[in-house]
Amino acid sequence: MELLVDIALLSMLVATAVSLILVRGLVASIMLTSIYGLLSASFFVTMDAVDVAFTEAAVGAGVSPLLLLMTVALVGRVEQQPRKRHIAFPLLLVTVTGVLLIVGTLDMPPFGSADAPALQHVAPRYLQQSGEEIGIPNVVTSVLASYRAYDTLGEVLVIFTAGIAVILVLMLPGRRGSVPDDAGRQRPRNVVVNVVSKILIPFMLLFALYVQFHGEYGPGGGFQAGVIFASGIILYGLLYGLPSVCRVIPPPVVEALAALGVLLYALTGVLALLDGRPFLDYSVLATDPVTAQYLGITAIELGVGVTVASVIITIFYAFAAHLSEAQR
Amino acid sequence: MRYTIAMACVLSLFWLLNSGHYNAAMLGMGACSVLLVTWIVHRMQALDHESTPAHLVLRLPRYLGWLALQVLASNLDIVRRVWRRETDIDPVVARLPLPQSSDLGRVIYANSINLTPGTLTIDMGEDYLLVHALSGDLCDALATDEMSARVSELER
Amino acid sequence: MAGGNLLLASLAVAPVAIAGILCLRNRPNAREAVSIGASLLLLGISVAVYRALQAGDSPQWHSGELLPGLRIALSVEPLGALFALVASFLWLVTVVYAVGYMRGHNEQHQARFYAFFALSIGCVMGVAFAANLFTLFLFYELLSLSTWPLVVHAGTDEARHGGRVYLGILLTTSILFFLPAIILTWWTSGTLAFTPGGVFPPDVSPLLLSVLLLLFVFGVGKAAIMPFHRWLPAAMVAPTPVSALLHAVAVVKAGVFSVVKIGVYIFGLDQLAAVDSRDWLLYLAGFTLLAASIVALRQDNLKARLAYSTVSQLAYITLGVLLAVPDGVVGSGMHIAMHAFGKITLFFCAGAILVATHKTRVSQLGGLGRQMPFTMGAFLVASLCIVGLPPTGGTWSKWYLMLGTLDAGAWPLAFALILSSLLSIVYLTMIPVRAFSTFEGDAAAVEEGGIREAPLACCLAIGVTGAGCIALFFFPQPLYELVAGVPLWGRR
Amino acid sequence: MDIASYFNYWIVIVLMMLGFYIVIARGNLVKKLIGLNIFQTSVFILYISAGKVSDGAAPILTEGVSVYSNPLPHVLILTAIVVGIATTAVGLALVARIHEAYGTVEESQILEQDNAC
Amino acid sequence: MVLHWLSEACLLAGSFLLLTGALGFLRFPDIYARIHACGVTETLATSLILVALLLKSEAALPQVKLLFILLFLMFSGPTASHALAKAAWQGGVRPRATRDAGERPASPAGR
Amino acid sequence: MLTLTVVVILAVMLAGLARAFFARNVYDRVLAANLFGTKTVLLIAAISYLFGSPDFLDIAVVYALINYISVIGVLRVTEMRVIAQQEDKG
Amino acid sequence: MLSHLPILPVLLPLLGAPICALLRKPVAAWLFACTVALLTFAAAIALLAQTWQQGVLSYALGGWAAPWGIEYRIDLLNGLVLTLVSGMASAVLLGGRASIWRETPEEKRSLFLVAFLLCLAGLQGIAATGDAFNLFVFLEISSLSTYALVATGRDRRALVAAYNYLIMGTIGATFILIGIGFIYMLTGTLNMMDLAQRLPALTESRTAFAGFVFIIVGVCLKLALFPLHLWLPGAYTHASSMVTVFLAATATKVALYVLIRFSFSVFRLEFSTLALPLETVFLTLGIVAVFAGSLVAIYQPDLKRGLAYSSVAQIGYMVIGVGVGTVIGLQAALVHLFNHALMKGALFMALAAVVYRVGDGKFSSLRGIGREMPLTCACMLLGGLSLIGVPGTAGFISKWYLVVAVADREQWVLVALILAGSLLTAVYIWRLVETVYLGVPGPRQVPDSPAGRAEAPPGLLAVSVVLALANVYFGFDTRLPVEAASGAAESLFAAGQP
Repeated sequence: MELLVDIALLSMLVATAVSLILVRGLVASIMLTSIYGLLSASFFVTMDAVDVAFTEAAVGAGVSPLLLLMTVALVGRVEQQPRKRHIAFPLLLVTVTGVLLIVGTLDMPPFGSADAPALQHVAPRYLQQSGEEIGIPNVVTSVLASYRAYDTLGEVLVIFTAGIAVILVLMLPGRRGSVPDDAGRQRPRNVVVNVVSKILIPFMLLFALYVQFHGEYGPGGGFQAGVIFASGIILYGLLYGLPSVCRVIPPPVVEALAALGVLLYALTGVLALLDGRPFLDYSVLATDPVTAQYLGITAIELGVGVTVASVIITIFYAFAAHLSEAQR
Repeated sequence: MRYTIAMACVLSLFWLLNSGHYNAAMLGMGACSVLLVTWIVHRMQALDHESTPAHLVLRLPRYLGWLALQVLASNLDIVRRVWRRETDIDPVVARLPLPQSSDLGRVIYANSINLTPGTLTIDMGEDYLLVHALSGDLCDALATDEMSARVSELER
Repeated sequence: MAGGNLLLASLAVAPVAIAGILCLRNRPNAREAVSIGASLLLLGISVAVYRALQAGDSPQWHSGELLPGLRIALSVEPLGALFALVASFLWLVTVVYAVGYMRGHNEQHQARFYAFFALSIGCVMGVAFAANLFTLFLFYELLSLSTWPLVVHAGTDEARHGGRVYLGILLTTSILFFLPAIILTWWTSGTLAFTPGGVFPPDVSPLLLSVLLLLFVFGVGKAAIMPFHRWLPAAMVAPTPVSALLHAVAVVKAGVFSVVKIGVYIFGLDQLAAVDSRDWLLYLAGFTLLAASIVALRQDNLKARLAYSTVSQLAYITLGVLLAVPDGVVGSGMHIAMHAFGKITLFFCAGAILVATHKTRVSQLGGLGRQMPFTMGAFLVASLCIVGLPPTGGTWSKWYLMLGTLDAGAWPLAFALILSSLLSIVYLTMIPVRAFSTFEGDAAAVEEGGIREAPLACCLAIGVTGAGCIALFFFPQPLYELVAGVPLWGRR
Repeated sequence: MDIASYFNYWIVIVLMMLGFYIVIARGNLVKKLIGLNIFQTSVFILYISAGKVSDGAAPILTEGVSVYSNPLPHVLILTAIVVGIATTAVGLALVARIHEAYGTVEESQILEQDNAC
Repeated sequence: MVLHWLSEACLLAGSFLLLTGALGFLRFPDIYARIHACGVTETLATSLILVALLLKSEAALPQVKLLFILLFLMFSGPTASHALAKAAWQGGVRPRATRDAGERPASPAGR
Repeated sequence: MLTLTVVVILAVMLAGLARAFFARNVYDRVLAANLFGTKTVLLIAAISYLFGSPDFLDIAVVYALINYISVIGVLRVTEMRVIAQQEDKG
Repeated sequence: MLSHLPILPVLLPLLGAPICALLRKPVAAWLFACTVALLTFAAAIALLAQTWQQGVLSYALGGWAAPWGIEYRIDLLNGLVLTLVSGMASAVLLGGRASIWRETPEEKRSLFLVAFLLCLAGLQGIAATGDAFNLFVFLEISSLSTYALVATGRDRRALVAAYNYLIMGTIGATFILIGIGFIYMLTGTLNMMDLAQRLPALTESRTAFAGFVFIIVGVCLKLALFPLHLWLPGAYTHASSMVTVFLAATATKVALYVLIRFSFSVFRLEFSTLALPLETVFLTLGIVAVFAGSLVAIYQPDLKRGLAYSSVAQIGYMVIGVGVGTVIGLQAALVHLFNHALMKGALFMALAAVVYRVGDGKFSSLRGIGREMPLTCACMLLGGLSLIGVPGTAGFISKWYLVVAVADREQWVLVALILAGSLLTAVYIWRLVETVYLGVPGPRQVPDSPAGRAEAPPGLLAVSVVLALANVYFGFDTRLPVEAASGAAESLFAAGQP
């Protein structure tokens, strides 16, 4: 059964990708991308990668199509028919890459084998000892936030960088002049959607926080929480307009929060330095090692969540401001 | 204030039901989360009778029960239409009056129409609903105003 | 160590002078005073070094390692001392001349001119005192670069083009041939130090040595062996003092000096004699000296004619070394000095003519002897020196070169030398002769009035170098002693 | 060699090739980014496939379960997903500005405009 | 036991409805009609399947979560349909209606 | 029976995909994506029971939320600038 | 604090960036960024000194031992790269204020500095880490910030350049990711040392081969090795001046470091050469890069673009050094890595000063600028001479080692080609020199540039002079780069022996 689901999902992924090549409309492409995201997330679920599925759902099917759409709204949605495009070279390049990839798979451990080297060396320790060492059931979170916490710090920094980069490129409302105020324009009021969303948004936000704090026990964690939280805010922004959402959470505050999230993470690590232990060693936080791990993980996950949410909101602000400016 | 408390309560309930971990730390974080969300929602100026329709709680189940039956019935109808050899549809677009005064009532009405397969609100004006129905009789059924009346009653 | 400091001081003079010149760039008198002072100082240092060498002392200095086994090292050996003496003495003379010339000619950017002039001489000192090939290469390259601004001094398109050819050929040869040759040498022998008797171990493959010799001789583009001689005429776009000092003394002599040093201290005469490619190079040098003479014959532009003459004379020197016999080396060493005095005088004269009459072509010079008797007299003396006729110093160097060819048994080359000298009589000596004798067509030029010599400073310089040519005929002994020590140096 | 045991990987490879093709063959800047997205997502699928263990459970420690899938690829891919969205966001911001500056997001037209001046 | 069979029945019915919806989705002629077809699956089929799952699970927590999913979908599904229809309408897509708003007065309100 | 359900869901997804590809206008595609989203929610819920790990339901919740947000987002954005229709007709 | 030295060169900018983002006033942000960069530099120097004395330093992040946690492993090679990168960053920040202020609008300045610090943190992270995946993460940090920095250029083409860089860079990074995935699947570990121990057993594995190829191709994309260099000229040309200085001096260097690290440390050399005819590939591509880059550089009407192509060529030299596959070859590559940073730093810095005055870097605008800005142009000249490889400059030292390395393998044709390559360099540098010193100045567009002698602002000028003098200094006192490089090269080879 697993295999069947597997094959079905993979085939659909291929079909989606092929359609993406054939389709010319950008909105159509974006819809297909979002479908691709959903499909791959489902695939991740069947592969037991729940945390990844969680993230891919939020990102691949949520945020990234949204960003794409906002861009397309700016730039027009028709992809032009290429006049004379040489496809021979790309085809060659792709073929070479493909052949190399296939060569690469030839000596790979067979799919699903339990005695693959990857499962023999480093991973077993995570599975067997993280329970004692870290004390939380979700091994992915243990690895993410403790064994390889430094990678995750890098990840937070990546997303922070993206935020800074987007602001640098597009500028935020409030940085370039004042917040665009489109109160004067009559926007079509969409009663049904607005009212329903108003009811749903608090639950989304709270659910995001739930995901934030239950990452140790089940799928989820700071990153997923941040994305969902930001999505809730973005929904509000989409429905009520940029000025309203900027009133709720002013752009400078989001920007500062993004930095503070990173700092929260990094300073949690620096605490260990002060005690002479290696960076990101949580054992300074409490006398009992397991409690210390728990505290440390909670703290850094919070940092991740804050940064991710703020950066995504920031990016939304930047795009939305650009969009409303372009419309004028 | 009333709405704020109501919202906080609902959110707390949501947290407690979802969480499954009831130690002090978790509950503390839950409390913080609820407060934070409530505060943000407050800033959104979204705390009103629309977002926390506590006043409907008593009358709602009855309406929902009725609605469920409607949904079931119209579902069967659609199923029949779909599986016919020639898809048996005869779409119409119609304007229905919108007697409800509050936004909430209108929304409930509109969404009830949407929930019921075969009918779909396309647009909502000040005093009318633009409805698309798969066939004239479905539209006529709506036009009998039973649903509208029930929603208005709910609203009262 | 005191000697070492002396060597360092010889390098330091130039930067100090440059700093002074640049600081005083808006005050011509002070600026030129600094130039002259610096050249006096440098001459003093050279003499001091020479005295030290005479006294049996060998001053040395070296830096830390730049590359494994490679340092910047300075030392003195007879040839270097000779070269340093000649160069620093002629610098002094040239600076004096330049003062007159540049003022007389109203040249622009004089401060820049003097600064780079000083820099070039600094580099020449570095070349002269280099104790290893690496140091030599360093200063050799710097010399190319620091003379470029002098060559393109005029800033015209023509000057730029000349500059490009100049630098293009010099850089190409040095990077493509000289540098790999150095690296190869270092790679095979493990050292680059100038060692009496050569550095190569006896078991080096002959092919490698052949290739190396080719690379070295062609790589030292400044020695102007054909086909890499084009830069020399191209560089004649420079102001005359530049041509005089650099293309009679500093640059070209740095080239042949390098060839001599490489022949004597890298290969060693014995090993050099055994290298297969030497024969080819000998004949190439022979060809160059003949061909350049013939080309010179056909040049109407005075400076171009002098330039080709230089090409020809440089080939003499290269040839002398390649003969790989002591007499040849002595001839080469002496010719470095003799040719320097002779050629610089010729250039001075050409410059003087330019300043005084704005004439640049040989065909215009008929009858000029009346107008500029002193200049043309000096011209005659100097051309005799180049040709190698008494009573000038050139006689001796040509004599030893002839001896060398005979010693090496290279009859055809001896013949070539003689033929070339005869040719040079035609293309050089005929100029003053024509200037003094009055032909029909030239009479008009003469009418215009009496003696109109170049500025005093120019004449002074011409007088000094012209006198030098003659003096070297009568007192060649110190020079000979110095040069004769070259093949034997270090074996004591 | 068991074909079926590699089927998964080969499909993933096809996906990667398709994504890669879109990136390099398409001239629309937005479409390129979409292709990039597909390409990256396919790599994620490769990693996750490699971490799967037959009959394994999701790596959340549970009583009575002993076989888990490999958690490490999951961790890595979580990070990689973040990197992907970050890149997409920056890329889209650039596209927006490019449109502002050039009035088009077609590579060929941009090239024309650049060459014109 | 009863619960089990009940849940199986729900699943069967739900699956059937899903198929129906998909078929309608494919066969119906225009966007509005297709939204109706989706509506089928959205509401009843989803509810049926989720209820079936709810019946299958023993623990309380999953049940709560299923309930929440159901609730969310009940809220969001119709709203999304509506929003879509409205967007299509505003975008100028007109249904292939045989009777065009004839029953009720006034012309179809555009914008 | 659960298996059957999963198969059906997959089939429906395939239908959605086909529609998304062959659609003649943007809204059809949005509809397809929406359909896809809700089906994914069901699929994950079903799978989590099929594979016996009901913990995954959180993911389904997220899907339900995200799907709604993105559909609304899509519509708002398409609305924001009633983008020209050429793509549909062409 | 001494025991934490390995982490500090990364941690400082990493912490500094978010703090800098909180500072709203550009001047405050600049002061802060300078402080951070200088501290980083100091830490890197201290670290280098420590590795010199103690050999390899290992630092277990989070307290988790190596294969399970992430490890920082600093040897001479890392130390050298860390010092170089942080040193250049300090120089750019300290001296570049005027240029940044001129070329960046007021409201973007502090963000620019944040992005700069992030880029620094990313590059330092790449250079310090001992974990393959961690390398990928920091690679992305540096790349993303670089895209943004490039996009801040004033010209609209900067946007396109940044976009192209983004696409190519991401493809490269994704390739690296694929490669890391393959080798992870084979070995089960991500730690470089651990990988190095496990990979020799897998020489036969086609998966390891594919992983290796993917990593190398990905890194070469980042490295802009011909023919994967297409992003580089645009990015360097249109980015704002200080970004160009920093990128040219550091980014490709770090990529080269990664190349060396992977092909010598992670995959041992035997593996690398067995898997691919690396020697042939690198030598061929390197020499082609040298010629293609130089030839194109000669014909550029814009100096900045010309120098960008020159970077492509110089990367070719470094890759040749790597491709020779001997200790001395590697040493040559590393020495050139260090020296090239100095040369290009000096050249681009001086160019930035000129651009500050005349508005752009076109040759037509540079005519005769040597008289107006003698010091700046002298710096440019020194940098150029060093680039040519004139003796007495740092460039000569690297050329020397390179030729010796190639001569050691008795590949004489290659020797000739390498030297001919420097001639091409001489051509475009001399074009610059002629333009600057002999050209007749045309009318200037920049309104506030005073006529006559007008040197660049003191900061820019000072840094240019320092960098130019460094070119001369390291042409004579070669101990630092040469000894560090030889130590690093030897240890890389020693590690390669079974």
